[in-house]
Amino acid sequence: MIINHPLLGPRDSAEFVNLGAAELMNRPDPETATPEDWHDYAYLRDNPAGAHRELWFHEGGDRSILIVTRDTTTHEITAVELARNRGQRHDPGK
Amino acid sequence: MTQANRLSGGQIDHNTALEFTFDGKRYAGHPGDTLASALLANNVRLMGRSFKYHRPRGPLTAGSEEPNAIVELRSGARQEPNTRATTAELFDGLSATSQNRWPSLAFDAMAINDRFSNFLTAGFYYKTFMWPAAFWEKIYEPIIRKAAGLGSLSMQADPDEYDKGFRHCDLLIIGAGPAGLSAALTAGRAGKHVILADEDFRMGGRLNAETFAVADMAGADWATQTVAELSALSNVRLMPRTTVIGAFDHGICGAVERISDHLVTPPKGKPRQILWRIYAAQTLLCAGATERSIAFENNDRPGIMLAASMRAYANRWAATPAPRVAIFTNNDDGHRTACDLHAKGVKIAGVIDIRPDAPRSRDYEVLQGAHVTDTKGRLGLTFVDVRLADGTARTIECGALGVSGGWNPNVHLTCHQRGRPAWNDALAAFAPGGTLPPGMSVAGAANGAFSTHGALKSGADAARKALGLKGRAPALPRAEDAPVAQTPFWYVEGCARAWLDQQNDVTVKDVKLSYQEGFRSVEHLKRYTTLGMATDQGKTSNMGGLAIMAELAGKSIPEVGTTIFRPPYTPTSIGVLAGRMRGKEFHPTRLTPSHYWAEERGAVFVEVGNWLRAQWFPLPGETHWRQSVDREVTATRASVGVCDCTTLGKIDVQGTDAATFLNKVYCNGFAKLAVGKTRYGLMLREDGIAMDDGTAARLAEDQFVVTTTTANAARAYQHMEFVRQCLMPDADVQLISTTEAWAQYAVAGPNSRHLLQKIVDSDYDISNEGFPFMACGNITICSGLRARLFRISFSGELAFEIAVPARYGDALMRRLMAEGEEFDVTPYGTEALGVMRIEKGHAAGNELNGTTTALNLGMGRMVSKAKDSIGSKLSERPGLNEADTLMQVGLRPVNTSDKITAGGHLMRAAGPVDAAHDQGYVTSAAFSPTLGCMIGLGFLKDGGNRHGETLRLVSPVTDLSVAVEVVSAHFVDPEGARVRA
Amino acid sequence: MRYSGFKVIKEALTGHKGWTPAWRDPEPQAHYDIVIIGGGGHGLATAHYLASVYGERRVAVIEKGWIGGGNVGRNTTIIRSNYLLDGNEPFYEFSLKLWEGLEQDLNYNAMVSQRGIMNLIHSDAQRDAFIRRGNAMILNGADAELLSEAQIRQEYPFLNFDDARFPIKGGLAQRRGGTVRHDAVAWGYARAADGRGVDIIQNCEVTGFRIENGKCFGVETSKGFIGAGCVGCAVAGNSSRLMAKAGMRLPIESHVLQAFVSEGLKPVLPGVITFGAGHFYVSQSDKGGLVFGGDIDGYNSYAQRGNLPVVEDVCEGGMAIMPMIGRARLLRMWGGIMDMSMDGSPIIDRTHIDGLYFNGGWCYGGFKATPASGYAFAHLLANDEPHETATAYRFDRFRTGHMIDEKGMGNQPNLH
Amino acid sequence: MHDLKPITALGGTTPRVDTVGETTLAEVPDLALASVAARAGREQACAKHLKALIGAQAPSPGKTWQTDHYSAVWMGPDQWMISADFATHEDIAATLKSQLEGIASVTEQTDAWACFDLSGPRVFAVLELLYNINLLQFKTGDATRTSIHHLGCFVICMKPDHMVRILGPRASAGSLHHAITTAMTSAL
Repeated sequence: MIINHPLLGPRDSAEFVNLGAAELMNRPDPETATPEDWHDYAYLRDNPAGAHRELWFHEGGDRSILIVTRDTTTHEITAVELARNRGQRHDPGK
Repeated sequence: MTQANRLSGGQIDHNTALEFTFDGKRYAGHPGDTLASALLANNVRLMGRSFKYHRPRGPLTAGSEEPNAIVELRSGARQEPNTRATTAELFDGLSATSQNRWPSLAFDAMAINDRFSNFLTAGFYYKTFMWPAAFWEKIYEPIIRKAAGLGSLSMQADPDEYDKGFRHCDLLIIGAGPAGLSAALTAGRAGKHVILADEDFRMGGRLNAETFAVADMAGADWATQTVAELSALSNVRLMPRTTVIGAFDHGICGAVERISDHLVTPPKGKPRQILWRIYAAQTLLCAGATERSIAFENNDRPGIMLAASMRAYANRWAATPAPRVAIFTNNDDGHRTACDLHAKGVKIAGVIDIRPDAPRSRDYEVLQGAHVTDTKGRLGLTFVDVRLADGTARTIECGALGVSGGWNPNVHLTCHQRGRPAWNDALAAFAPGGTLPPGMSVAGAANGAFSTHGALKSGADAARKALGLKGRAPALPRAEDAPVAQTPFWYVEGCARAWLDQQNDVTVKDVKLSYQEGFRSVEHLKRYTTLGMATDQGKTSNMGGLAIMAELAGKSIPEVGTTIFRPPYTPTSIGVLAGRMRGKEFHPTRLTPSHYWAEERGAVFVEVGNWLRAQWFPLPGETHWRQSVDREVTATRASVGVCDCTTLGKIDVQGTDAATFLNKVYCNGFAKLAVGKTRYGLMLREDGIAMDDGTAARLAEDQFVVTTTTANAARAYQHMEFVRQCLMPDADVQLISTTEAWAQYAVAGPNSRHLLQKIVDSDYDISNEGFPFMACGNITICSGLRARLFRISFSGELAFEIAVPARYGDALMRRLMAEGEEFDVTPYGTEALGVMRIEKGHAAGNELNGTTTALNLGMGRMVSKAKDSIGSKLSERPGLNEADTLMQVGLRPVNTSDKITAGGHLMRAAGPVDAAHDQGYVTSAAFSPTLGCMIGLGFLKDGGNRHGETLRLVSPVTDLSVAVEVVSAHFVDPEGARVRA
Repeated sequence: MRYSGFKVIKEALTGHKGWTPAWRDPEPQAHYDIVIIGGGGHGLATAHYLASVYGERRVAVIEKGWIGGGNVGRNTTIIRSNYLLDGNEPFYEFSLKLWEGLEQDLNYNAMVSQRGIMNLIHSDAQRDAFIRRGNAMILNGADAELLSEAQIRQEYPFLNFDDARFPIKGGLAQRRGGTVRHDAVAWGYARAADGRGVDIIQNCEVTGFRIENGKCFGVETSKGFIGAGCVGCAVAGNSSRLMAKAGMRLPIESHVLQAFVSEGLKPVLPGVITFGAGHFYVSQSDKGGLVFGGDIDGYNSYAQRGNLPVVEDVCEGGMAIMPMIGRARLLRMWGGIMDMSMDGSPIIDRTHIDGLYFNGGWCYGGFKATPASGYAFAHLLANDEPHETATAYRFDRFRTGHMIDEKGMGNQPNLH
Repeated sequence: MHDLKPITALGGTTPRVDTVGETTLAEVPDLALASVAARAGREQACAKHLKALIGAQAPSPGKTWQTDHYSAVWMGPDQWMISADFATHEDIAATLKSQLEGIASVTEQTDAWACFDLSGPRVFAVLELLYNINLLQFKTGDATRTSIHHLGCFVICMKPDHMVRILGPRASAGSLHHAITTAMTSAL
């Protein structure tokens, strides 16, 4: 597969490591989350047959983590963005 | 050495003779021949045996779809089973052997199966061989296995080398027949980057096999001229002998180029084959079409072949399978074969055409409305039985029969992304469907454009369309444009033992039985009868089977469906798919900075991930590894030892939020760690399980050097990047690996400070007061070399780790050895390191096994409740905190001479020994020279409260059962006085 | 009809006129006691054991395509019970015992061939782990044998001993492991279940569940509503898609696993071999093809096909450990959809909806589990209680922290 | 001045040179390297300081540039690898650190890498056997980070088809060297 890196252009997916569903970016708020929230976050997945947002780590390249929207039935990629532009906005001081 | 069936002309060099052997017998051929064409020219029709019935077989085709004429090519370690004689390019000295026969090709004892074929019908083996139960594996299966299979492996390592590479282009054209050449000209002249790949060693496709004129010259000459023009274009890359094996996602094709298969051996340093990953913006499939057969009784004898293949042998290779041939056809194409062979002087015994209105010929007899009903000839065709239009029978004497049932477009690559071909009524065949792989288009016969003009035009048009070329289409060379007229005709009425899949011996009768037993979907038919599962992947057989199933079900062929084709297009050597990644080069090797020095010292090395580490350093006279390891441990604990620990992952963590970041990734706290101090850190996965451990040294307010274990370095770094980029994107923290930048050595033992004081520059105080336990800092050594010093200990001794830029690592090790002579300094390897860490009770990879928690490791209280860290919440789940949860303990044998085995299970001293009564297991074990017996670390249920208890350690798989005592995991210096000395 | 050698001979002599379809092709009835969704190995095995062991008579298996068209028809045919953890090993050993009696039970020769499985060891840490595993197997009543490098050399002289990047240091063998003719498993179970009255309904796709007040009353299908006392789902890679129709999110991701077969070769491999330092395992079929595979591709997919990097990775492993296969040719490759669970172990459990039961999360190891999975699921459907060997395969184990994580990879399905 | 003798990444006291036909692979040990990563919120300041310090605009993604004393390669978002002659700039990290205090995180990378220069006619014929980049568009000033035989490397185009610089992990210098020389023999 070829992932169109927002900064580097088309790169072979072999340079990347798949880190799983982009849902993993939505880590529960440790202040308010219930055990059920943590369970759902860590263990339940939408696993759609169709558009799937997932994380690809450019380990063999610039080490960016990308959010790739890819159809799991055709493997067609429709969107790629940098994760850190979309990551969780936690107050790092907390 | 006479080539009795050699004709004149063709694209072979009649003036040069190549010698080769088949089954030990010597023959001659010419450059340009394939093994099959040369054998046919030498009047050899029998080239193989079928899989199940061991029926004698000759070539059915002249190409890569060949199911019958497959041989073992070459000998010794280069023996290459199942090689198609029809594509093997002849070279001087080629040797080939027939396969799947015993004792010889002409007399094969296993042909007895053919006599019992009525018992060996489709799926018979599912219904029998069940009694008595034990007999299947002991009696029946060994016999079946022995009989099965085709060619043999040499059982030796493949001596040849393979390469892999990458190429990019605007347009990849697959197939260099008229459509492909026309497309390449169009795109090449437009200046586009074109790759033209063809599986044949001679480009031109069917133009080489036909007598049609193109642009008023012989088609083959036009092809030669066109190839010459293309090769002069710098933007066009011609890749003959290159099979595109698969069309993968996003326009990536796999292609195998045969570099040296037409040579006796590859030139030194050159590969046998190369796997190219071709990245094409557009792909144009011009793979042509495959002729299809007609099923009739005994249609598999040597000499019976597809009519267009017979024509290719005559026109391109100047060979005929026999001096006297007949044709069986349902379309005009069969007549072309008769014409061309007749023109070459081959006697045409008759053209049997099922059509009552078949065209007549002045040159030979045409039997209109006639059918072949049976054939004769044990090892080669002798007679053909024909039922004439009026129902009377006639026997025709001939040595070969060309069969033409029409053509199937080669749609294979269009299916590789699970697209399905669509039935085309006009062609009476499957043609590329609507769901092509993105970026792929199809032209020429592969798309149903069967005439030469049609192929030339569709190739040019498709190239223009794919590349978005504007302007007027250039004129095409003049060529024949015969209309397509294919009437479906699959089998001759009344036949039973009529072969559909020739290699796997699937007959019309088998398909009928499959239907009768309810195996009616295409997938069931294929799996039950093995139709289409042979090495031709059904190229010559699927359509016939489908047609018969459709007829039985009273459905149309497209209603029954089609099996889709999977990669590879033709069978592909496993060697080329691996490339250079084999032997010692399977994975890259990482060498430590002291590697060359250790080699000089005679160290024994061990693979740790991709690293090679010194395992121990044997001294003269030491005959057993234990002697070396015990000595290294003892000497280190007595004075000082040095170990290369560069392999630990080192990550530079900087930024104003560096401490906050570490607070998140480690379960214990780092915010308050003082500059100049180091702290042990335990990293959890989000699910609360320990992932990795190491140390973080605070070199500045905003800089830490974090170490990871050798094994987990990549994953820990990846995890930290995930936290940084996905969970804390606003934090000011930067990460970079420095693992290889620094040579890092552990200097351990009571004299370690004394040794280091000899090299550390005097500006730096490394006394216990000036540089206490867990201190760290930047220093200089040996008069000014920048270095880092950490006072950390894995061995339990007074110890330091010292790091210098990697290029000085070799010199530093030599300096430490020289300066350490007065202390009898000892280099130690990973074994001694392991012994000392077990003696000290430090967890390592065997304990951090991906299922253990901080609590299991005895570090439950380290998981800070005062802050949020990765894994802290899910580590609170009840299943991970049960009262009798596994806790790390030390183990020593009650009888000190007894052995302790890692992987042994712990049972109560008395009571049953089984899984239900399992108390835990041993993770690590070693002989402790310090204690004089074996010791172990393990996980024991409620282990924290069971010190002093005697247990039984059992390891049935190594035949061990001993009594062990549960003790503290800290065998040596439990108070930690030494590390603080 | 009973199959036997005698019957084969009789039919051969009388023109094969007496063979009848291996299973019927019935139209669905309005209501069944138990409806099983999924005509793969697990679904068909469930039906067989429901009928033969639990005496259930009104059972249907509904399949959206043709039976046996999913993973049971596209795997590498290996059976074994060499598991480490308590939650798994008794179950897989039960499965292996069922395999050992399968042919007699089904009157169908699925060619269960216990030619052994050998896991190669390449490091001391790996040896420690395999000793622990071998002991767990023996303590659970299975067989295991630790082999030295010398023993491996003797049994497998063609492996790469002398030019290896990761030298072979031994192996853990399970002699009772082996291979089975995979398609025949589906057909054998189907024929046996059909013989006991189970309706196997092909080309019937489930479009929804009828759920009222927290209870499932049946399924909507392309052939209309089919009522059911209870519904069991066994659809492997399609689990998430199907259960979403009941409003459930699962601890499962669907991934592609590729498998490969070479051209037919004369016998060279005695049993199954797994390379412990690369992604490669291989056996040889009765037809002579080398059947091999490796790692999953690593990304979510329902496409039933993979890509070149993993093909290459697998072949690199093959050449590293067995360099004689360089000149053998890969004939065919294919991909299946793996229901990768969050700890690498399966789920056989009730759902929160009354009357709706789930069987899935088999990762790439479902084939060997087929008999026990069917048996345990049948037990659950018939008794509403888990089978004694499958008590750990609960949905709530992730909530309570009782994961069964053989590889120790955590909640990242593509690493299991 | 300390007296510890360095060795090259391939373990020699002098850099190794291999020649196949007219193409040469030369080990380059005299390179000082440091990574510069902008602190959060200081990206523009970092780029500005870098420009002042080194005399050119910080390269954009996939690019490299060279001035008289320094060259820079884009490594990742707001991160660059700066290199200079080892003999005169062994202290490159310290120098950069002192001048980018609070603006960027600087890390010494000198000995994290092994460097090779591959030069001669038809260099791209060698490269296409080693790593995956569209060589049709690989121009002077392009720098790509990718894998060569499972090793993460930088490949820098000095002159298309004639000269490239390859930086790979130092500990695997031997494996990388073997891969390149094998490809040279195969392709040339």
